Amino acid sequence: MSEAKLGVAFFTLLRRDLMLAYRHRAQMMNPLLFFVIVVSLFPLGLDPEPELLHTIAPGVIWVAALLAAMLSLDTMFRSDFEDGSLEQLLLTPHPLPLLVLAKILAHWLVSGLPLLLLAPLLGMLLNLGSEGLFPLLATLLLGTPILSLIGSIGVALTVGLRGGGVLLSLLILPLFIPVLIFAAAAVGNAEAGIDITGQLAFLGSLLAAAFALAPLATAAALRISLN
Amino acid sequence: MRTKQRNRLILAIVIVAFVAVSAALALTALNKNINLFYSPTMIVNGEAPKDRMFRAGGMVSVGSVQRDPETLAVSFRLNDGANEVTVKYKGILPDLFREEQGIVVQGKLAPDGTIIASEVLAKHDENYMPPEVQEALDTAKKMGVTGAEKE
Amino acid sequence: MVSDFFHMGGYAFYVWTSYALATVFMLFSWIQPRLRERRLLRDIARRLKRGER
Amino acid sequence: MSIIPNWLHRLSSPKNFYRFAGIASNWCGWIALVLIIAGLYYGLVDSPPDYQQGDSARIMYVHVPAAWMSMFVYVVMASSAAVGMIWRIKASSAFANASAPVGAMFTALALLTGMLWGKPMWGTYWVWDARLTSELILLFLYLGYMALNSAIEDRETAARATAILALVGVVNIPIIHYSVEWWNTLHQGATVTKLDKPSIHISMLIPLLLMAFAFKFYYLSNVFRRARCELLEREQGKLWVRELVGGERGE
Repeated sequence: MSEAKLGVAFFTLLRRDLMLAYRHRAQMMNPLLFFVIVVSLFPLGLDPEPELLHTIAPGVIWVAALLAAMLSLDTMFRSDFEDGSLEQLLLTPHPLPLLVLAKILAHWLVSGLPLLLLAPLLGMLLNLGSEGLFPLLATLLLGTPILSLIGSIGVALTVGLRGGGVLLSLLILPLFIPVLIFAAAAVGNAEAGIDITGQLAFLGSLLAAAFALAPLATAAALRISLN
Repeated sequence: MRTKQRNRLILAIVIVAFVAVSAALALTALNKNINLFYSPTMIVNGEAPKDRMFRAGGMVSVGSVQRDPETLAVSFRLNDGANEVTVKYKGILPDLFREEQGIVVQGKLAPDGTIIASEVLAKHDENYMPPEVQEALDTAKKMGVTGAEKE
Repeated sequence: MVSDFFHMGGYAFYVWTSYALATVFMLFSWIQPRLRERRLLRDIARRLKRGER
Repeated sequence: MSIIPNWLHRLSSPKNFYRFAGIASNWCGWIALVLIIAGLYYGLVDSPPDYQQGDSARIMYVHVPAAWMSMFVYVVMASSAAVGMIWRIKASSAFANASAPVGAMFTALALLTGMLWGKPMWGTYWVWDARLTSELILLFLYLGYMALNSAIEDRETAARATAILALVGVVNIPIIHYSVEWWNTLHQGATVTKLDKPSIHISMLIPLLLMAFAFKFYYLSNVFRRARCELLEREQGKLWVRELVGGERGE
């Protein structure tokens, strides 16, 4: 088995997942819709005063992104588990972490990337200044893959369990806190005209670490959950 | 078998590389020294944000505490040894609030350079000792200081 | 003298609540596994008895 | 040939560990009791009030040991879970699972006593300060561990799944610590730590250390008890359990 074949396996799996997502596109839209609705609830629940919205915008957008990620994560391995293709995946000769990475990438393309596209719109709804827009996009670009990566560990641990969804949030949300803190702080600071390279570097560091370690942990967790 | 071993090696190298990148980025971030905690010197130099809440920390200057006897309003100065800023606050102060005590205030900067605090918190230090020992230390210090001044 | 001790220099509520919480938590955590072990042993014994007959 | 020494291997068999845990639990329990009584005497009666904080500083003697334990237990839990997963040692996994509720208890205690100390001294029950926030997240991590543990029916699977979660948590703890420290902190800089003064007076150090060791022995005593339950539950059908129960029934 050469690298070429490994690459083929990776891209086949990626394409398959994207195709499946495309076929169930209505279902895939739901977390995004949820994201938009949660964000638009805040101006309704709070005083829709521009000053206030402006202050809370980074935090609100990021919290909503976390919650939307939780919703979409739940389905990451579910259908594969139910139709037995997950077990097939474990039996292939290819290294499981790599295959897991393909699935994570597919998940991010389907759920994380659209958040990025929606964010400017929501930023405007929440009166986020133009100085904050680029940092918001940058943090989402760095941050949402971390959510998919770390989240996959939790999904793999809870895949066979009944009521796994609630359990998943309990396991994963505490681990997401550093991402939330740095991302929201970066956007807020950018608005106040403070240098944010530190926060972005830290998010990048988290991303690199998660990229290296999360697929391994997810693969191990899948083996445990499915044995 | 050999390809499998080679794959493992590649995997290990990739992981080590990413962890190294991660560590390097973390170090860059640490060098940036982000803090949301401004010292009086930074505030005097105009480094504090203008119309946003922030935290300022320092020691309460000796003899600077002025209480309004009728309302709960209080004003005092914070110093970090080099510079001072005035803080205005309305509310109940913590028990540990006193002169030469480390204090953290949360508030906004007024146009005249004073901080309008919405919260005043006392930070107790890491020293614990009975009062007598503290008194002894204080007198010793005082004698040492006066002694030094005489010379 | 004794009332001084309970008064705790005016911090009685905070000090005594802290110590009371510690006592309650630690006692509860102490009792819990003991009850659980007794119950487990009884259950296993009952199952064994049923299995033997 | 095994990496594990022979005596450890023998001890780690469920049957031997069960017996050992019972004895160890009792011994540690008595030691903890003696230390607690001594610590309470020195802490509440013999030690002087603090020069700044008065008698409220006595909260330190439960708060600080509890906070130390909250972190110590997590490290112990994660490492014994890892050992249990890698070498398939049941006793070690049982020890990890037994640690979680005790650790959560200490974390909750540290948080609550910290709030009770913060109110009179800082002026507030709660601030979103670095230490407080990371301690709260630590509590969430413990609760997540316990939730996952109880959600999985099969005990073997549960032990290995929770081990992975604990390890992921260990990686995350320094990250969380740094992130919250940067984000918001109440802690003063160098103004407060002066090298020419003792950081804590000996009369206050004694009760603090007594209580710290008391909590450590309490944890050991407690965790061994709990590990016995875990083992019994996991090994219900095994011969040694049947012998044990049969023996206790006096047959």
